[in-house]
Amino acid sequence: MFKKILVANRGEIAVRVIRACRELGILSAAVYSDVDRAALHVLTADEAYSVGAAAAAESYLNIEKILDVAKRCGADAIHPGYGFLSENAKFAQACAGAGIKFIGPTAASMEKMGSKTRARQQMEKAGVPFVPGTSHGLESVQQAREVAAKIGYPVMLKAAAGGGGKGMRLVGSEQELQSALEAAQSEAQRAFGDGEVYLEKAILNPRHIEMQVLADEHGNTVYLGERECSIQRRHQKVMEEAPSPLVDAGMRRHMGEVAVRVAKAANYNNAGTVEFLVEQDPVNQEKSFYFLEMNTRLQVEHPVTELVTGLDLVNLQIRIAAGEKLPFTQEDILIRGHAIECRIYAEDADNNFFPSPGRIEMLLTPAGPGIRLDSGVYAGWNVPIDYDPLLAKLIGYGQDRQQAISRLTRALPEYFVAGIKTNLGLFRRILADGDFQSGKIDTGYLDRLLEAKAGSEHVEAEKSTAAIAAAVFSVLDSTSNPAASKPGAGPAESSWKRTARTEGLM
Amino acid sequence: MFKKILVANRGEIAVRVIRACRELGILSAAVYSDVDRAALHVLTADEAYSVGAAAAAESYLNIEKILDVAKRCGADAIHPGYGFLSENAKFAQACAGAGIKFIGPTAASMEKMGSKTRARQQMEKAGVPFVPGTSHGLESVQQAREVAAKIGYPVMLKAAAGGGGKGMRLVGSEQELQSALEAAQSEAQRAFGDGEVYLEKAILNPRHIEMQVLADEHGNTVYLGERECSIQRRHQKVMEEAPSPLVDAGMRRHMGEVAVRVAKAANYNNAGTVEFLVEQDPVNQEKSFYFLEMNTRLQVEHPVTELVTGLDLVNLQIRIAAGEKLPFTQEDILIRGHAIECRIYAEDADNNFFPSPGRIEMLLTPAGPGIRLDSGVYAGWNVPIDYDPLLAKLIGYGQDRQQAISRLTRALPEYFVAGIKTNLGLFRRILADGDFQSGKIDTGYLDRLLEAKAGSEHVEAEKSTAAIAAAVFSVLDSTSNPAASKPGAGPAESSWKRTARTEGLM
Amino acid sequence: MIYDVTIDGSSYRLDLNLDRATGRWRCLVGGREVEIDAVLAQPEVLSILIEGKAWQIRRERLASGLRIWVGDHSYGAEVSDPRSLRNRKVRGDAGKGPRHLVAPMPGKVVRFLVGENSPVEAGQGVVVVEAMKMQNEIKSPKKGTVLKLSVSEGAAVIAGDVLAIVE
Amino acid sequence: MIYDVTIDGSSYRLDLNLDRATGRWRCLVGGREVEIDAVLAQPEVLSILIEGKAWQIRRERLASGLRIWVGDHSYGAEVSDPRSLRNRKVRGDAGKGPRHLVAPMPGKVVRFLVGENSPVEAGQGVVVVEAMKMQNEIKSPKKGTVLKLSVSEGAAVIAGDVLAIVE
Repeated sequence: MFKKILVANRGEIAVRVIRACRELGILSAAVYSDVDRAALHVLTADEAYSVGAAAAAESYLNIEKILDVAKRCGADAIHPGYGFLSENAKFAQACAGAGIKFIGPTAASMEKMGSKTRARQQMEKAGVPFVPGTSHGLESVQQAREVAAKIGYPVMLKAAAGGGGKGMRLVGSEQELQSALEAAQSEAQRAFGDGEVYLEKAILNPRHIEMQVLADEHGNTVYLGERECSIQRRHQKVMEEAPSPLVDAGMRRHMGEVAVRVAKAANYNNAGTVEFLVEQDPVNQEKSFYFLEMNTRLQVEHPVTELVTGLDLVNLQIRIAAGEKLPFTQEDILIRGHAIECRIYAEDADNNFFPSPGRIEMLLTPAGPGIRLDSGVYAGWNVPIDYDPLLAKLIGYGQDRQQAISRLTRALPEYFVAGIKTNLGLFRRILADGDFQSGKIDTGYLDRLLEAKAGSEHVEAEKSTAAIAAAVFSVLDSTSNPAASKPGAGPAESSWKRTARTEGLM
Repeated sequence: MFKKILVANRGEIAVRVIRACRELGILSAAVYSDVDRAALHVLTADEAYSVGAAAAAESYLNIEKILDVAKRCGADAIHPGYGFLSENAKFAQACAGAGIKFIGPTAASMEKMGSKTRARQQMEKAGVPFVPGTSHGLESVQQAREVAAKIGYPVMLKAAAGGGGKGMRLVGSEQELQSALEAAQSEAQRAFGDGEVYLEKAILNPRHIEMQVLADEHGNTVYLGERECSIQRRHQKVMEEAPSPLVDAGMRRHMGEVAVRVAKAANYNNAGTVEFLVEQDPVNQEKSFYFLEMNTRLQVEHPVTELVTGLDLVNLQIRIAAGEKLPFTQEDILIRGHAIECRIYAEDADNNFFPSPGRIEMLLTPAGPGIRLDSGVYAGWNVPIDYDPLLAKLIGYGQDRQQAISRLTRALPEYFVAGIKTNLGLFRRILADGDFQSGKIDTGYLDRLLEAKAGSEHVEAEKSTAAIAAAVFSVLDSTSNPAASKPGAGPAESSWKRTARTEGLM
Repeated sequence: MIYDVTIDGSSYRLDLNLDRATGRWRCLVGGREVEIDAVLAQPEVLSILIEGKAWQIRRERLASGLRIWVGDHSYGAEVSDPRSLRNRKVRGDAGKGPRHLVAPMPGKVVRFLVGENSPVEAGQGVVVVEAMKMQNEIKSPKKGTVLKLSVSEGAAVIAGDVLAIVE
Repeated sequence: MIYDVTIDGSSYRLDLNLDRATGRWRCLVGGREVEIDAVLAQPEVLSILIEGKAWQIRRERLASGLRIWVGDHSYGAEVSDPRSLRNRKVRGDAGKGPRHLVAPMPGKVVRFLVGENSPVEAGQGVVVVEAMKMQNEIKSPKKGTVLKLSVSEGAAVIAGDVLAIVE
């Protein structure tokens, strides 16, 4: 087993990996940029090393600096988390070259899956269903017209190197095709340095369902069930669950077997996720699924799979990378209960979801039965503007989907973040929504919900209570010894109260 | 289903029940004594009512006041938690009389199990194995001598109404019998108002293993697996786990079936626990178990069963009391993984385990994969001297026992309580102990561990680190603007720093 | 002591008194007596009982003012004591006159979507600010003309910086 | 700046300086330079890096003095700046002279186990104090004679109250 693992990431996932290391008795080394010196992952690790300026390119994305730290501190493995360098085949290659184990698949597997067209070619060979279209970059408008005519409009143009909706265009008719293709190609060239664009049939508002796989280095590959990830905004997942309300045992087995075939086609090892688009025929309710892409890393939403399988994916990633065999077979894996994850972002859900960095003035966190919180922040932490806005993941587990929903609904009011805005209020709305509760979700669901006018949740009793409370706070502020001799009374006077008084607010 | 449940308890269990109510969409009403006005259960409930002075007899044990509140606020059910009125048959009777559902067994079942001798008589009829001895109170020293001679010394004298080690005497030989019997009888009379004492074979340092049962009001009774509760100090449980390292599938089934028989013999419904003493023959390793008593309420340690079964016992208690049928059969119940609970007490483990009430100045709580925290306190709360010292329960879940241990070991340093003493350090010691790790525990285990000299865990690196840190704190204290412009820097100056400076500490 | 409190636009007049010796409160809302009890659990966390109902109330102080949190709902609050000499802010009537587009968070100005003196529709994007790996379009609050672009592309801005003026 | 620090009885002399402009620390322990970096994460929580090792240190202030927590281990700490005029407390030599038995926590005196002028062994129970539903025996720290029982049975006591004196 490894002696020391360098965690090449930050935020909640770095904390998650550090915890897994500690549980395995492995030392953990954190890296941090200038603005992250006091970040939670630095406070949690056994060792911590500076890797430079705030801009990710100069720190968390800087292969040379990170490898240099790994060598200096004597790490024998690197866990990349998700994002940053986690899907960078060059980094995986560089680790191998430095004799440091990269905890993830080989560079060769990553490359096979890194280009969407190359992945489609692999899948074609392996007989895996994917959305009808081309498996090579489009060579001309003429070729695009021919393919589109064959598969029928609407079609989707996609960048081979794509991600995050860039270089992507929905084309409704032949007239739009040429300008859409040119725009997609130039956007892809700008965003990825690669203008390759292919075409596939557009599936409108499909479900996005993905299958977790695990493969050891001895040829054993298993699937751990699916995750429903259809609740998205701007192609970014917001809420995920396992199992999917749509998938039954038969479909799970079928998708799982396809996912294992995908992994084997890529000689895949370690944890990976095969993403599918799923559409359900509105008439006969028949469900079809198509290979979309493979994510060659741990996913943000891995906890929902952990809760329903009882397994620890990061623990298993490390053990697989250390050469261990999978400690179970497909038959041993059992899905029990239901888990739902809320991604808590620092963003202002009431104001265009603008990012909301800044200092967390106060933090109260939920707990109790069925509640797991994977957080990367603490009270007093200054959330920097330089990285993605994920603060924490709140995961609810229950005996069934309904209990998972009610536990999250119970936990949300226990969660309180002061000083910056979060999207906590959005989850209350989703959890209370009838379509969500009956599992009627697809990738268009969240936009439709947000367009609908939010019901006035502000009941009169709460408003008059808020009025009384606001006045009570004022009375207590003006007391030098607030609620003296009362149990649980707070400390004498906080600094902002003094400030407030000076400013005439009281 | 009920509309409003009055929670006749305080501390973590009151919070636990309130959360269960909220998840079921049921309003919760808390009660509080004078010192508990700002307690967490009051902050968490939908409604809260004062029931009097700090002394439990005047508040939480006052049947009349509690029923009066229940009627006034329109509660249609009462959850008693554990302790206080939870096993009080008179209270259950009074609730029934007032037309308010008592969430627990009937008064008649409680009475059947309330006296240990009466329970033994029931078990005799039901053919349940119990420790050899008398099933009726001893009538004379002569009778005691005859029985003791027949079953062989050492024997144990026990109060029929007993609990907490009171009215209990270990007798090693006939010479000690008379004075021990007289002492036990008078102690039982003083403690319980009932001098009845019986005699059974003494099992030295047995294991204490209990079986959770659930019975609905339609004749369905199931068992949910066992809990190992052998780690005790002064007959008080400190750490529990599920499953027991000793119990295999066959023994579990056997004990479970006996427990169901016990419950049926008492016409039991709702959640209950059948306690067994288990001894293992040191030569042939054969295991025998004996009925000890039945606890007619929810147990403190119920979360370990919840984690390995995936069920919510409080939720099920409420649904059973509302007349629902059990939503599963014995065959549906599946034990997966391993869970261990640490009872976090306000006591000074380094100083005779003296209680340590007072104000919690700071509280940091653990989280992440496999960690559940059921807490009844918060930073700023003043832990009163009037009630038992349980602050919270930290529960670790893992794929297997080893992972549960390593997750707790990982979580303990994340947990920090300042201002009062706790027994957190004790768990580090137990979790690191070889005998504990290999499952060699019995009711004498913890005393033996505490007698052994604690190894010096204070390594030199930590001491010099502490020295540097102490000085760094002093430097930062003396800065009016500590670590200015540093990310995550704390607020300007806390009140105790001003105080400290005034007192010349800096 | 009289307090005038505004909660999300609704006004309440409260007469609130704490007897510090007994810890008892006396509370009139709009002249009607309401039975309350309140203690501070943590510096910004209040436990308040109003005629039996238990509420855990949290207060958040933002640059933009007070927010009172009731469970997971929050309300903008203004508290004023009528004896106070301080005048309440008079809110500008939205929609008329030149309006400032301000950065809602710190970030980097990526590009302007319209030029100076160009006409804009209400809701049309004027400038893109990048923060936390996201590109955020700051939109015009009204139909009109972009009078001025106040910062240059590539500039780092902090929350509240004026980005453009729309007339 | 020189600090003399005592950690659970071990003494350390530190020369510690913070350059407030750069946030850089200079630290000598017993004359040897040690590379450190430190920032306050929360008011009593310090993140300190010592030659690569990362530590999260928490400070607890008790009536009995400072405790420094390194993970889940805690250490009694005394910090003094030699330029300070304040003299350090001279510790009484344990074992000699009359000793006070004090209540380790608030509670109620249930009963005395020995009378005044009775002989006691070291470790023998002298008085039982009830708190948090538990009866706690306060034991004699030394062999000797109970000079005085300072409170009466049934009395409520607070932490630090003298219960008895043993000579």
